[in-house]
Amino acid sequence: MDWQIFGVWLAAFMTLGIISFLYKDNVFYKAAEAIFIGISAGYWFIVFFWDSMVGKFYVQAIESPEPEHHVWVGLILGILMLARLSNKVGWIARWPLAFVVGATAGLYMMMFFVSNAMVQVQSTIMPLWETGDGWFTVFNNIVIIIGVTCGLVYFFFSKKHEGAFGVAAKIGIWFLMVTFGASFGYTVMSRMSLMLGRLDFLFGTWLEMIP
Amino acid sequence: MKRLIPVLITSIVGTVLVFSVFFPMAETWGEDFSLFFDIIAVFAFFLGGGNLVRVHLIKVLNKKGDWKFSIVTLIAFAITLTAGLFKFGSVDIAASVTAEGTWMQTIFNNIIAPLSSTMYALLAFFVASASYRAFRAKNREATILLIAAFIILLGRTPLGMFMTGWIPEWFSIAQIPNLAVWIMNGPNLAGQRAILIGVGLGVVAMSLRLILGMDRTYLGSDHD
Amino acid sequence: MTKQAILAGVILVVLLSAGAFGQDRPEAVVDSSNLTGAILPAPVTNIEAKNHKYDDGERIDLFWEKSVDDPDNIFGYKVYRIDKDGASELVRELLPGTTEYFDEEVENDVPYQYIVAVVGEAGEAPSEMTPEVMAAWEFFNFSKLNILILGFIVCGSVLFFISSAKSGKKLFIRKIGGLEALEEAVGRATEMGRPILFIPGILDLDDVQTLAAITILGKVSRVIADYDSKILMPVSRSLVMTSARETIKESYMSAGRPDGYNDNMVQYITDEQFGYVAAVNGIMVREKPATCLYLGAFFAESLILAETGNSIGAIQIAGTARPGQLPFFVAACDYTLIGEELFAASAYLSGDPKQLGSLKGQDIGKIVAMSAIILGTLAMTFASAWELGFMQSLLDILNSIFVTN
Amino acid sequence: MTNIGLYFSIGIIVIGLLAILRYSLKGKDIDRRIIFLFMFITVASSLLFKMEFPEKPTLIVKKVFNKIENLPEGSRILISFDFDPAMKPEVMPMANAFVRHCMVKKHKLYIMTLWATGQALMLESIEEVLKPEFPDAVYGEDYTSLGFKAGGVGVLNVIITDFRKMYATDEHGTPLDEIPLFAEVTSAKDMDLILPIGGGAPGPKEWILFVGDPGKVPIAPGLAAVVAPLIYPYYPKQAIGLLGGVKGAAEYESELLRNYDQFKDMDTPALSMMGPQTMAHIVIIAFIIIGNITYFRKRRMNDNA
Repeated sequence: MDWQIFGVWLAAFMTLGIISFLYKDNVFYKAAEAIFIGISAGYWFIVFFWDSMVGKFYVQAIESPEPEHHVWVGLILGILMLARLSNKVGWIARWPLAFVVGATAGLYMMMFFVSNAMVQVQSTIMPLWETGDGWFTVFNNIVIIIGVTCGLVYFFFSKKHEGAFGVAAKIGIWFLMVTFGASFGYTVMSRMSLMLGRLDFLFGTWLEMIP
Repeated sequence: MKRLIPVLITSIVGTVLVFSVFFPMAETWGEDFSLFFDIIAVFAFFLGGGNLVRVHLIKVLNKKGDWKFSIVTLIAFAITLTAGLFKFGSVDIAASVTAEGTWMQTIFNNIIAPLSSTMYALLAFFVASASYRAFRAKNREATILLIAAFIILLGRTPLGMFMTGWIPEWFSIAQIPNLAVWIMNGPNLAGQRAILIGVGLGVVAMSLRLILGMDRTYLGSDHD
Repeated sequence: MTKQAILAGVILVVLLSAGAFGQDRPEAVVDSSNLTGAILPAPVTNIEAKNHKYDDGERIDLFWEKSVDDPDNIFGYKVYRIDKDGASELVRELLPGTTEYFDEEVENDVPYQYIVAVVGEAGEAPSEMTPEVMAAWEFFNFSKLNILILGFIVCGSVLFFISSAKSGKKLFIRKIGGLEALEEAVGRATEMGRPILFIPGILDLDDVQTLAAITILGKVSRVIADYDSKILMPVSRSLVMTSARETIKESYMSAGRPDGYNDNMVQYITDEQFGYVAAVNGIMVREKPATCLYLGAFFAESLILAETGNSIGAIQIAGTARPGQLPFFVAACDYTLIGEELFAASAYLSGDPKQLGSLKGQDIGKIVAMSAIILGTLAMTFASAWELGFMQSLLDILNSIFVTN
Repeated sequence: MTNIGLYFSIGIIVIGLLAILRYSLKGKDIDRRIIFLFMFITVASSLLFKMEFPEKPTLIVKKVFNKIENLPEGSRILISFDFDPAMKPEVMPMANAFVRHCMVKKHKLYIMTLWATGQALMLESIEEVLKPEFPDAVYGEDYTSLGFKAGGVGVLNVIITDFRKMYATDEHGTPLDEIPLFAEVTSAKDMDLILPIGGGAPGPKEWILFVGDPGKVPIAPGLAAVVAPLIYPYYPKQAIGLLGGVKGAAEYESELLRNYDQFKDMDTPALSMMGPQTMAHIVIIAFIIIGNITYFRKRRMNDNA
């Protein structure tokens, strides 16, 4: 038997198994799901293992002519993770957890502050009107300024949304709604092309119905 | 004690990394953390993968529910692990585990890839059912959501031009496809920015609470 | 695979050829042998070598003004580095039109000099040799001073309101719909005797949204423990599994029901995004949870999960900071925590005045952002429309505060 | 044959939607599986029976078309293929449409790429579109190709002042001085229009910043959909118009079909990709309308009750 053809049939059955979930949960879906979980869990572990343990740890800390000793810290923290396997010393596994949480919080605190807050504020500062601009550009600039400020007002936690402040918050939520509606509508097309890809595989590659 | 040390670790590591961006000699510490993290994650998988095997073994042993499918999962897991650890099909042992011709690559191309792209493609159906249900003019907010989505959807089809093509050139912004472009670049941009700025500030406050140890349920309790 | 191979090949070829050029004639610092009788191109002017500021002493920046013969009569530029023993080395050949080069192959605190030669048909026309320059090591990155100051303002106001809350000052915090509904949703699941599904996103513990999800889990699992209902938490990362177990266990302990907890509440599925989604979908239609919570980092799966959850009639509360996925949650879920609200949720749910104080601190950050935007826009408009000097200086100040690079 | 299938499936979809509409007038929600079925039939039938719709171009695309249309015969136009096979389905249709349009208007075409992976795609366009469809076009006199040159922005920085500094020869090794098309061309500033096609770096953005702006050359980029929103801000000052994603390409193809009879048999990959997507959009729009009808009927019935 030709393995190429076997591969196509296998892929076709997997595809149909997943699609059948749209009707209801069934044996084919369960089978596809079971295979998917088993294989992908193994796959990613293998990839991470070779990549991190061999590609990064072994190469940098042991094989390299100028070994990087600090990589061992990672290994030690990793081994501490395994303490969870025992009930007695399980609490030691909290150390690597605490390390990860602290590092993530510390690292991303400044990163988000700069790339989200500061960069966005800076790029919103723009002239409302410049020589040569049409009325529409001016209008658009005003819309953006109002949208950003009112959007921020909506997120205020410590002030009641009432009076003028309430109106601004209301406008803010409207802007958010436009954002959500527009992004939803915009992505529909790319979602369709995904399905086209699968149908193209089923009708074209598998059933050979498309010339 | 069991709790104090982890809280201290979080605070110290967090504080150090917050300030690391300001000191040239410490600028690469963030990358070091990613490296450590990758190694920790591999060890953590022994717990995760172990949990996976345990859960399905128990199902099989107790013949509970869909236990037959658990056998499938276990076998699939075992085969992939073996094929990957011993690099089945690999010509050169030093080559990548997913290199051309390996079992891992075949598994990926013929099983994982079609399965995940089909799962992804289900979105086409869910986008339709969600639009049917969610885009209803229930109140003012929902109506705005509906109108924005509707204009963008129309703008992406010939229908939009068909309906508003008669609008004269000097006011062509009111033609639906052009209006759709504007919504994406005007109000949509403003909304996105407001969200991003908020997120930036939210992360700062949350990180501070974690580093100060105000929020520490994730570290478990003193009791055991 | 092939793409990467091609890319790797291209990089290899480029590197090899660069290497080959580099070793061409290392001694040819001043190669002005005028064989063809053609005239040497004009040398570059105003050459300047500077220590790159605020790094770990790893880089020297070189600037010059291009030759007047550029680009008509030259082939390009060659950069030579001369070390303290007088030995020169060709470090790079550059295309015509280039006016700068950043040398990153230097050692810390060693003096170097540079020559940039213009290469023409008749040979090379060297520039003057630059004065000695060293790649110096700096302790503090002053170009980020503004970030530090702004950071201090925001963090400072968070800390200020935390401490003022500690002293017993009453704070108003507005209601957040999705969080108000949380307890009711848990109660409903208990009444119906069905489980509560908690999905902490698909990223690992090194993502802030996952951290937010785990902190919220701390509060939610406490309510669940109090109500004695059942939680289902399939996760796609092993580290998240471990930390979620610690969190839930702690909640059951502090609710006084340590026996109510078991490890099977949290289950690792697979790291593969859609494999995980396939499994969660299966769990949803088989276990029929009454309440689904999706809090954390979500990608394309947001709508797949939310629509499946909807089809089983669950109450759904979602929250993410990813603007791309918010629309789907807003459309398909009952309540959605938008961006900042996700990070505020755990403080809000804790009801602890100190933590609530931190939310008020965040608001100060928003005031700063809003005033900067409004002031900056006005300043820029006036500055460009009427050329008002003081507006321009105000703008410069704002720019220097918010500059990031 | 295919037409029968097409009409048949459109008939089923329309009748089905009307039936659902009638049902929804009673104020009842339909099962979501019916929506799934409709989506499946719609997309599958428009894929199987090659459904295509004429597109009326948006202003931003029309401006590009008009520019090429109104340039005097023999104008110099440069097309840069700055993309890889992953982006190909989205942007290759644009490249081919541009090539056709330029050739039919008898403009002089200069083809190049900044991406190593773009070389093969550039050749594909020449071999499969330009040569077979315009057999009279002479290499060197009507079109020429510079091939790939590494250096990205560096290349752009040089050709803005002199092509010959960067390219001693064309792709086939002929010195530029022996190519009639380059007889009066020194730099990119001598181009009448530049059409960079791509979605990464170096790509359209770099062309705008390093060639279009300093050289005052009109630029009209063709872009992958994901990057289009990032380039929109350059319109209309720095880019005279642009094509975004499959939709932009389809609008352009459709404009070619409308204006030139000779193209009526050309393959239109963007239009045929748009067919199923357009149908899907229309069905979704129909369901949104039906959903709202159901909602208002239900509310009225509740008010009456």
